[in-house]
Amino acid sequence: MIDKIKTADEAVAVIQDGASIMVGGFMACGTPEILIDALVRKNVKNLTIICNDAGVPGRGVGKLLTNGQIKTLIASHVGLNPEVAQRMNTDVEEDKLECILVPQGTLAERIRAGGTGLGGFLTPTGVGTIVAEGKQVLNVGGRDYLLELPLRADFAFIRGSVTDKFGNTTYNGTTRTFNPMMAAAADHVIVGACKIVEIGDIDPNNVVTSGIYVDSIVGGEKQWQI
Amino acid sequence: MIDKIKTADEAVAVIQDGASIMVGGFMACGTPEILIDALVRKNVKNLTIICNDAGVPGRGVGKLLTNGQIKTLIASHVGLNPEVAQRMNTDVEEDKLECILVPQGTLAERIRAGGTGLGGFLTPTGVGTIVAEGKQVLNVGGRDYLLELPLRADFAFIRGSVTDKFGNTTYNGTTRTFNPMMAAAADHVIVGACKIVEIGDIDPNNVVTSGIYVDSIVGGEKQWQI
Amino acid sequence: MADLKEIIARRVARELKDGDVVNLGIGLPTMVANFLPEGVNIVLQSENGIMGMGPAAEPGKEDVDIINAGAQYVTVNPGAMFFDSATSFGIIRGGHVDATILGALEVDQVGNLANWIVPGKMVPGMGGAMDLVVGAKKVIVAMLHTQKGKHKILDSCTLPYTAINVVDMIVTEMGVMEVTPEGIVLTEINEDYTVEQVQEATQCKLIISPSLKKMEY
Amino acid sequence: MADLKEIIARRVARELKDGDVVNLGIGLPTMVANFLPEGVNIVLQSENGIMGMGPAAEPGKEDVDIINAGAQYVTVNPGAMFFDSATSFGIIRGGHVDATILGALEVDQVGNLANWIVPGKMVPGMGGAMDLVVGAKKVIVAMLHTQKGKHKILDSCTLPYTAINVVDMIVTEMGVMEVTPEGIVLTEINEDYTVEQVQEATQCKLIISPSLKKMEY
Repeated sequence: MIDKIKTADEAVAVIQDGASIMVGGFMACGTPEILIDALVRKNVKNLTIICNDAGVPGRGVGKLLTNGQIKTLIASHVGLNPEVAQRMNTDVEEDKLECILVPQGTLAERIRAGGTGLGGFLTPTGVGTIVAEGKQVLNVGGRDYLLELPLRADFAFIRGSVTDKFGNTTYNGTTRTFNPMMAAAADHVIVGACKIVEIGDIDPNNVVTSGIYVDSIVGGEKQWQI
Repeated sequence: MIDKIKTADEAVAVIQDGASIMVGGFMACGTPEILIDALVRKNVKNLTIICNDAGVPGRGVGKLLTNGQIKTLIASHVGLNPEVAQRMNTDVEEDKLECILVPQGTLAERIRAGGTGLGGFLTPTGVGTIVAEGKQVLNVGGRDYLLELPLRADFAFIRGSVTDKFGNTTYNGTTRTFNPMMAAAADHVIVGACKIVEIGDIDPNNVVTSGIYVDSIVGGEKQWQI
Repeated sequence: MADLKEIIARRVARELKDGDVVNLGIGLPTMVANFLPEGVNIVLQSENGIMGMGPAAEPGKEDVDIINAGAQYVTVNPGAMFFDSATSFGIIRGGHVDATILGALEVDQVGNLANWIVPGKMVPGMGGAMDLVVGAKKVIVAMLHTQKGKHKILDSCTLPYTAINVVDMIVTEMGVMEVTPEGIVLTEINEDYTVEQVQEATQCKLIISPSLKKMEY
Repeated sequence: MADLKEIIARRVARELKDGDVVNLGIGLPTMVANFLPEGVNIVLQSENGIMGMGPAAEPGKEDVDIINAGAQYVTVNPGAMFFDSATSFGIIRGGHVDATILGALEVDQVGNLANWIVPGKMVPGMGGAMDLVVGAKKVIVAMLHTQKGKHKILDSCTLPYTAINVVDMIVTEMGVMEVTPEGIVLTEINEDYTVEQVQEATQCKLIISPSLKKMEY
């Protein structure tokens, strides 16, 4: 069997400047810090980050922002990280952050569509708002819907609470968030796992993310210390 | 708290002639026989049944077919129940079965769309085939997709392996199939459960179907005897 | 100020029925859970992935893997369920949330809602609000009637919409209003105010319900 | 006849790589799992909700909650996962299945496939076939070259399509063919047959690969 276990630095070695990366988690709860830290060390630039939010300074994708690695951020909410506003309003062109806001449910569903081979979906969310700008509106059964398109990325950073050596993964509590959809929607998937177990140790009824999606597994992810 | 526990006959008492019912399972594995049996006793007619298949004579929705209760069957595969052909070709107009075939992945996704408030989705499945007849074709990113519409029903029959008294449900093995999507896509949801447990007995990480969808819970569902 | 907000939260709480699935916005709406009538138990949904959310975690007893949509450490009740964000918004968009309670910058007489872009401030993002107000069965706006004397209940919203034609009910410290096809109907009034005062604090013309009641809270 | 089918299954098995996620159709394709080369372990997907399906269950040891898409009692391997049908077809449609192997009534030179409506017979339904052939990275048709002397590899399918432009490879008892933009290329031939015999058994004009090899199985 293919050995997927790597160190964090080995796992992120494949990531180059300009890559697009999906990062799981919600306000960094469910974000694999061990992979973010390795990406900060590697210091690749001009990244497109797809994440629910901008994390927090010093936590989650917030670290990438502080380190000036993000060119474009696709997120649903960035208000809890004050660095976003600074980066968006900077006069230094090369430090400037582009921020694309997507309704949270639409973001989750676009990523799901990207991973499941759908060409798009019709959602009532955003109809009549600036979110509808430039989008096709279709009327089904007398109701207007926006056609929203799938979203994929080169890489996904997934945080597993328990991951077996094949990559089968479970998530504890609210760490699940965007992780399961992102694991299916990226060309190369890296799991930062709190606990790595043997194949067969997770009940097949309880696996949330199949190991078939997973390219690398990095152990040693820690729970956040308050 | 609202008491959802009922007998099978009490639970199906709300179902009238002409109702549409989603029935979980795949070749009857994952179909709640206890609810099917009660529906046979109630003997309501002209039902629209939405199910992956036609079950087997004497098992699953096959029992409803034998009892002449189904007017329209929406399914992906009916070849393993020879009664379907007989019913479709009968000269007795009132016994005649209408059978609408939907690709299995499209059927699952249409039910998911019905339960999640999507107005439809774009799938590559069926493009260029008779499945595409009468459907809108949209080109996204240079590829053709069919616009498929959501599917809902008046009732859903769900088979739970373990269900708590709120209705939170887990499924064992391949009994899961269409059950989770159907539980969200019907106005009134009845669970036939193999085992009923107290609220709090199922790990919140492992619940598959939320009790918020569930109107009635019927205990006593048995495993199939070979 | 705290008293006015509590009045609003208390009145909104009376709107909820036993067993309702409810999503509470950050701030004032969160207070609603503290004032539920006797015998009314609701199921709180948190859009980051909880059904059956409980109270905030006690300091020192936090489970760092369990937060609410406001990034606070919370507990879960027996019978809770955790799920991913696509499932969460499937529940929301699919009409399985009975009520969503949230604040507003502006509401207008056809039920348009503006609550995500504050003029002159950085745009924080809509988060889950656009999905919530489109998907929930009942949308209740809970807010102070005016903002520093400035109208918030308008003929037409001036700020970018969160969603159009979605607000069902507005609860303020002055009263309870329902959005109907004919316009906004004042159905209950706080006895501390007169109908004239409520109208004066409202830009659009209020329809006064023939059965106008005292606002109980 | 069994021998011919085994030849086909054996050759198809050599097409699979270690770690491949594979969906096997009912009948001949199911036999492929028995002939995997040394060191090649594949992950079998069953569209009714299994990743990591194992062999058929031994009589008397069936778990009645675990069947495959052909309604047979099966086992699962360590590291397996069960999922619902929407997830299952998300995996399939999303391109996460490396190969799907299935039979055909007709295949034509642009890779159109017909395998779900038999003339004069009751239409059993497409089941998961339409999704599988559209979604899988590689579609391998495994079948006898002709049906009672009747051509099955055609200029154009005469039966209703399962899907258009999807077949990548055809393996029969006579040889291995790849569907290319130029047409169907015979890349390997079973030494029991001549090129002329293969062409005769094929309605469309075959392109004979300049590097035509002996079919190993």
